[in-house]
Amino acid sequence: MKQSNIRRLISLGLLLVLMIAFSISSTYFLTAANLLEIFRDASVVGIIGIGVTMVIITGGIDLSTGSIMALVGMTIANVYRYTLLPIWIMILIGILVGVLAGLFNGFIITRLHLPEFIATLSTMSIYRAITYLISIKENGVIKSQALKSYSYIILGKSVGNIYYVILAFIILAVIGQIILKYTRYGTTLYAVGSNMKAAQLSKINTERTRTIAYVITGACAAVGAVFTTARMQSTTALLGQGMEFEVIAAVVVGGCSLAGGRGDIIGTFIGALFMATLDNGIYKFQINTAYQLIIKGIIIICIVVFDSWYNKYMDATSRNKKVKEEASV
Amino acid sequence: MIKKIRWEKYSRLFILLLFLVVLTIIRPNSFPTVNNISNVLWSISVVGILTSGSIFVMLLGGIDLSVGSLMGLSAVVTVLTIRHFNYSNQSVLLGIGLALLVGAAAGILHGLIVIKFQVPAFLVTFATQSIFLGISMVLTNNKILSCLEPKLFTDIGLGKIGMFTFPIYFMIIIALISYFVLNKTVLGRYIYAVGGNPQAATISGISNVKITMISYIVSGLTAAIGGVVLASMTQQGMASTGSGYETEVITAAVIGGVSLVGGAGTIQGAIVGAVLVGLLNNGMNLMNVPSTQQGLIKGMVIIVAVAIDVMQKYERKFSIKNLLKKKGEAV
Amino acid sequence: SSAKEVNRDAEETKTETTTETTTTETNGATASTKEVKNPYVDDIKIAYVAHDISTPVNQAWLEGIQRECEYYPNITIQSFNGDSSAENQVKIMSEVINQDYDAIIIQCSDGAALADSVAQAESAGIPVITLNLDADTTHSALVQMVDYDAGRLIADKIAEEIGQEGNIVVIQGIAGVSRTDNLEQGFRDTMEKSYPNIKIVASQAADFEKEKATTVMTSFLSQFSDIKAVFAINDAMAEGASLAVQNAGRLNDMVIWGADGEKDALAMIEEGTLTGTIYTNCWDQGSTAAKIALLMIGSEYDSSVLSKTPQVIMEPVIATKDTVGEIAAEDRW
Amino acid sequence: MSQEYILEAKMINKSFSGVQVLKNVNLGIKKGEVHALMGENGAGKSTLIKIITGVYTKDSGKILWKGKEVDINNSKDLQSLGIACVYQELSVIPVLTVAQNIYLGKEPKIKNTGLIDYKKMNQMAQSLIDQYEFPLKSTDIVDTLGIGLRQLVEILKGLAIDSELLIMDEPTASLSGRESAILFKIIDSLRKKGVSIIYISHRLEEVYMLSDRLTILRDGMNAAILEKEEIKPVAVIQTMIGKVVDESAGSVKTLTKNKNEITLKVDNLTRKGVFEDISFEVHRGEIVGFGGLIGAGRTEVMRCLFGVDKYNNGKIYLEGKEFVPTSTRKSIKSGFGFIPEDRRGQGFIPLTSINKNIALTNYDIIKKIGLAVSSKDELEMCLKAIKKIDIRPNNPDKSVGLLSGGNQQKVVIGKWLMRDLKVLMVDEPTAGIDVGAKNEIYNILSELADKGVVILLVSSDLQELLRVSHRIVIMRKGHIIKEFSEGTVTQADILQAASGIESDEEVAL
Ligand SMILES: Nc1ncnc2c1ncn2[C@@H]1O[C@H](COP(=O)(O)OP(=O)(O)OP(=O)(O)O)[C@@H](O)[C@H]1O
Ligand SMILES: Nc1ncnc2c1ncn2[C@@H]1O[C@H](COP(=O)(O)OP(=O)(O)OP(=O)(O)O)[C@@H](O)[C@H]1O
Ligand SMILES: [Mg+2]
Ligand SMILES: [Mg+2]
Repeated sequence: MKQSNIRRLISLGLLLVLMIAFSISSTYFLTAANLLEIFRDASVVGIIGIGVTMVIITGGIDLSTGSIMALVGMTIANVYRYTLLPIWIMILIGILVGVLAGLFNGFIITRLHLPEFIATLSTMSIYRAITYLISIKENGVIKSQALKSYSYIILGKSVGNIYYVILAFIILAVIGQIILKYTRYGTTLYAVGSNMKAAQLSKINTERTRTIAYVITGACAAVGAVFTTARMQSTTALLGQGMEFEVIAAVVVGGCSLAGGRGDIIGTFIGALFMATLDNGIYKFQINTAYQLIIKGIIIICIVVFDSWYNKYMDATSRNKKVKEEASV
Repeated sequence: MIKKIRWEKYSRLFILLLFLVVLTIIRPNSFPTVNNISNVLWSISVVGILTSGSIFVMLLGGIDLSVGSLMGLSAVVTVLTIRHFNYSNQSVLLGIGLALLVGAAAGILHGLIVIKFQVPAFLVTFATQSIFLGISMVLTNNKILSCLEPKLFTDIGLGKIGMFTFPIYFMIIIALISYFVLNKTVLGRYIYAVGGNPQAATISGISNVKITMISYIVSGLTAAIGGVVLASMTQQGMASTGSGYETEVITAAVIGGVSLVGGAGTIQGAIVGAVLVGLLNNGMNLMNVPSTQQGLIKGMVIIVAVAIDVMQKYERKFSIKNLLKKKGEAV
Repeated sequence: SSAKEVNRDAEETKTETTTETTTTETNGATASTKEVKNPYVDDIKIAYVAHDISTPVNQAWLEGIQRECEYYPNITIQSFNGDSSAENQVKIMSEVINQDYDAIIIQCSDGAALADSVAQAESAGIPVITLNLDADTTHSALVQMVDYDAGRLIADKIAEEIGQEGNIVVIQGIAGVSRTDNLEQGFRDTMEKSYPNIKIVASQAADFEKEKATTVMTSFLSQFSDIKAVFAINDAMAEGASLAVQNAGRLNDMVIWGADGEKDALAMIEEGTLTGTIYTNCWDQGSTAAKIALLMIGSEYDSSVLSKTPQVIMEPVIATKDTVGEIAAEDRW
Repeated sequence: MSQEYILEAKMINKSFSGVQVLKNVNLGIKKGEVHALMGENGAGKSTLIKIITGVYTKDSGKILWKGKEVDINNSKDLQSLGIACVYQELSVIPVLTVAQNIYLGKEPKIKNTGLIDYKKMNQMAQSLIDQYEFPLKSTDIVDTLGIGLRQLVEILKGLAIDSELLIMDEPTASLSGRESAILFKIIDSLRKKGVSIIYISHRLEEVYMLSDRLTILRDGMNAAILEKEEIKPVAVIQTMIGKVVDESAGSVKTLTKNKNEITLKVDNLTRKGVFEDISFEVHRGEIVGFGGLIGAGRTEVMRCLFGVDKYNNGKIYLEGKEFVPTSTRKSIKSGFGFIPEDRRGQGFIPLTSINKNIALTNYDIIKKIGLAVSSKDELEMCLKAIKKIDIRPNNPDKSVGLLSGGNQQKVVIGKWLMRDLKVLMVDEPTAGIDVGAKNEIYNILSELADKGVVILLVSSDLQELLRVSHRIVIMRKGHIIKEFSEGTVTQADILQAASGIESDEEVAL
């Protein structure tokens, strides 16, 4: 327990170092407005990351989150355009679509036994294609669809200085962390990801555990879609493209192991903030995009190398200490 | 019993055959023509080349997301060299040599970080993906560099022997080499061993470091070759050449039965996977499926094909009831 | 959606005057909260937000902007990459506004999505000049190539070349990108209305990529023996289609058209491997945008007085073997 | 009749990949009895257990619980019936704590919330641990525990449920004598409380000591069902494997000095925090046993000698010359071999065939044609190994992951027998292996020793240690604390030394 706390502090420390470096290089970095902006950018990735964290803890992966976002966005646009339903029902329908998409992912993975990667890669194109199918067309051409309902776009705004999406992110992250650490379901997630066979022998319904993780991810992607479209006040069939990899990267940077069994929401929270900070800070260097890409890549590598070196070091020392304790008994 | 083993081993080939038959029946005039088949093969040749190398990394349970942008970089390097030396034949060879160097260097970098620092391959290659893209953009100043000369260069991607273009032969040759290495040599045995159980491999006297390094270098080299071929096919070098190829490679391999956890999968399977995807794309084009809906069909077909394949492995009859049964006993 | 409609109308009314480059005048400046800067003395930062920086058009614009500002020592141009995503652009816009840039030049990936950001920038006193793709809100200026009308022009040209009858195919980009969608729409509408004997037998997407276009075109060729023309929605894909046609040895009886007019395509037209494209001087377009930006930075102008976004339409040139020579080497981007 | 049985399995059939592994098997468990289940490796014991507990689905047959037919296809029913099971493959979850593992799926909750009451759970787990005096802490992460301690956690999982039937599949396979003794006491007290126990073990003396009745499986069929008074060691072994094996050897041993030249000399080997100042010499053809309790550091010493882990200090001499094990490859080339204790984790490549597993260490001696490995040579080697140590099934293409535990171990041993060795280190070589195979392994070890190979045998099985070793070294908490090299030695002597209880007369060596 203690050790993982220290590790957390170190990750936070790294984030801080990055921030300090950026604030030295630009006067615009360390302003309240900019920090809020970073938080806002981290929020959608982070919200989806909450679900993806659970999936990755089970040893799975979800590549369809970006497409689920598009599908949900377009569903909401259709509901908005063709019905007079109140906003909250629109949003509920959107989340339902996300849940169904997650359920389908879970179904083909746990019932048809498809490898997670290929399953969600397939649904990634399926959901995107369905989005195209239900896209609102004008003169046969797919158009971006405005979502200008006042009470909807308010979601993209802020209360006081804090954007709603940040609030949602914090609340969902807290709930996610509690589910993960303090409920039976959370424990089974780790069990399934750490040793699937053992989990089966321990009478865990591994299929259900995994399916639920995908459903949660679908719901999270839907929430992400709601906030994104509210901010943009529109949606397109291209919404969320590439989002899946951004989310996975944030989750993995946050300490989740793609092999399963390791990681938590706090890590993802830091990971999302880290990636957003990186993007934001890089923009402030007055250099062209090409160099920005290079620097970003190098920073990611440095950080993960440091993190992994540090983990190894911690493992070694804690083990030595433990053995000494035992020996001195 | 014998029958069963056969079916399990060749189920992918059966699916492939099924595809061929169905397409021939639906499009008797346009599908089974030499031209069309050669087109299908041409279009998958680069994926085939890449898969032949990336499979080394996948067999170790790693993943190489950077192949796409590495292709871009090697395409750019080749074309820049050729242009710099006024399109001479020697410059083509020099350019290819440099591209291969770049590929190998990238492989060394990946291998080092993955094995020495134990950083997940996903993250390392995710980061280098953007580094390579950035370098290509700097090198090209973000321009398309066209390169229509010399013939030695353009022939790589567009030249023909008989009915088929060169890239098809490259794919076959590289896949064969890969097959040979993986199935006939000690190195191949070691790769499967390290992928299947790294600790046991260590105790058996295998250096995980060496094997990992070699695998990433191979992956880098095939990406470089793929980049050169693609540059020649399109007669140009640009930073975004090859973007998106990483997912195609992974798709082909996974459909072909390569496990992303490592230790399982064959190059034959992966190539069949690539051909399946190529045929699927071709079939949809021939049937004029609108592009926005191709994803739907492609996704569905992949799900069904892989599901049938998985069924085979667990030796279940294909029925709804069996579909819904739990996996439990599968190894 | 209604905003889009309005735009379409605006574009259509413009078509009559396409031949001359027009700058709609800004209705006399009123009080402004923003300080006026002199490009020769003051530090000025201009943000260029590309749709996707790795496309030739986006790159040429950047170069055009840089050329225009070269002579002023105190101007920094910072380019940002939207990476083909409206979400990214929205993020970048907040970023740029926070950093107090003096002007923003942007190609909006999605006009509706960026409307709010653009409005925010304008209200913060940062003039926004859009390139090609408009934002659904009134802003300082729009500098655009023709798209819908370019499609119409190409349709007319192709019809003329194939004798107003026969089968043709279209190679599309990624659906949902408005410029190419409009191009295709213009093309299809014209074909449908004016040339009943021409049939678009197939259309398929090749994602703006040369190599994919080769594959798509090859499968068209093996599927239809009587295709007379192919229209690829951008030049890269036209080049790919041309490769396929050359491979099949049917260059002589096939008409191949692209759009944009990048350097390689023009060379191919001269060579005879491509029939035509519609050329816009993107360098000029970038410079124009920069000029407007500087004008606004240097004046006490306020966009809140505008009722409609002023537009500048770049003159298109139909480039075919006959006319391509008129495009000077130094104008080829 | 069936009233007296608490559990009955009738006419159970099961096949994998078309191979029938259970044929009309019957098993009846009475209330309050310890029922042993025996059979060679691969006889189908674990499979039968997994069918009873609903992990596998049976092809045909019936399972009766208190006379009523039950369908335990749904593995959740198990708990409500009151059956608990300790599986042969450890089913502990490495990333969770001991307490989380014990109460997995039945965590106590804070009232009126869905949240786990960690405080209560840890207390419950700790009191369970204390009750049985296991050397564990409820908050330990299982990942940091050695294999033996994990086995204890697995057993605790079974004990945490108030069950009427407790199934244990080779619970003592990786336990030391002391832990085993605790377990036997637990079993005794459970029996007294009326709990029925199915007990699977390859250690015959345990079975004789514990069991009330005994079912023997052979090749997937019932070979015999014996009542307590019918359980006669020699007869049991004969029924199991069809030939006579002497199991009684190994409670006392007279050690003799080896006068050959020294092959291996270890000088003050130290790995900080793990072991210190380990020094010993081994003569040509000598088998040295390493005894000690779980966590004594024996495995670590072997790993360092073999070059898997690094040591901080000390020197190793092989045939008089200093030897620095920089890599496992170098060690193997110099004539070392190593059979690890964690078979599944470190011993073999599960998805790969028997053929390639056996060849894995031996490519330096397998012929090559150009770059290609001669698959004929490879196969020949494999067939030789299969024959020599009787690996079953004898199909070289079968994945090792699909073999039964005993046969997996044979594959692990097999690859070392195919090359010339100077030193072979074996760590718990017979954990979970049937008597027949055990004997074969012992014979192989002595044969090797006769040929001059030095063998370092780490074992927690005292009988085995006494039976095989020429000399015995005892480790405790990272130090060598005693060496038995001459005279007679008994199990009790070893146990005493290992637990650190020194009797005055044994100080001098
Ligand atoms: N999941 C499986 N798939 C295929 N074959 C299996 C599977 N599990 C067990 N077998 C085979 O079934 C047979 C019986 O195995 P089982 O594990 O029941 O033996 P066992 O009596 O427990 O042996 P041991 O004492 O070595 O543990 C073996 O031949 C084994 O190879
Ligand atoms: N993964 C680990 N984490 C922490 N401590 C460990 C780990 N593995 C071993 N140890 C400690 O190292 C010491 C030596 O363990 P080792 O496994 O070598 O003992 P051993 O005598 O071989 O025991 P066994 O009979 O279980 O094989 C012990 O104190 C043990 O607790
Ligand atoms: Mg067993
Ligand atoms: Mg040990």
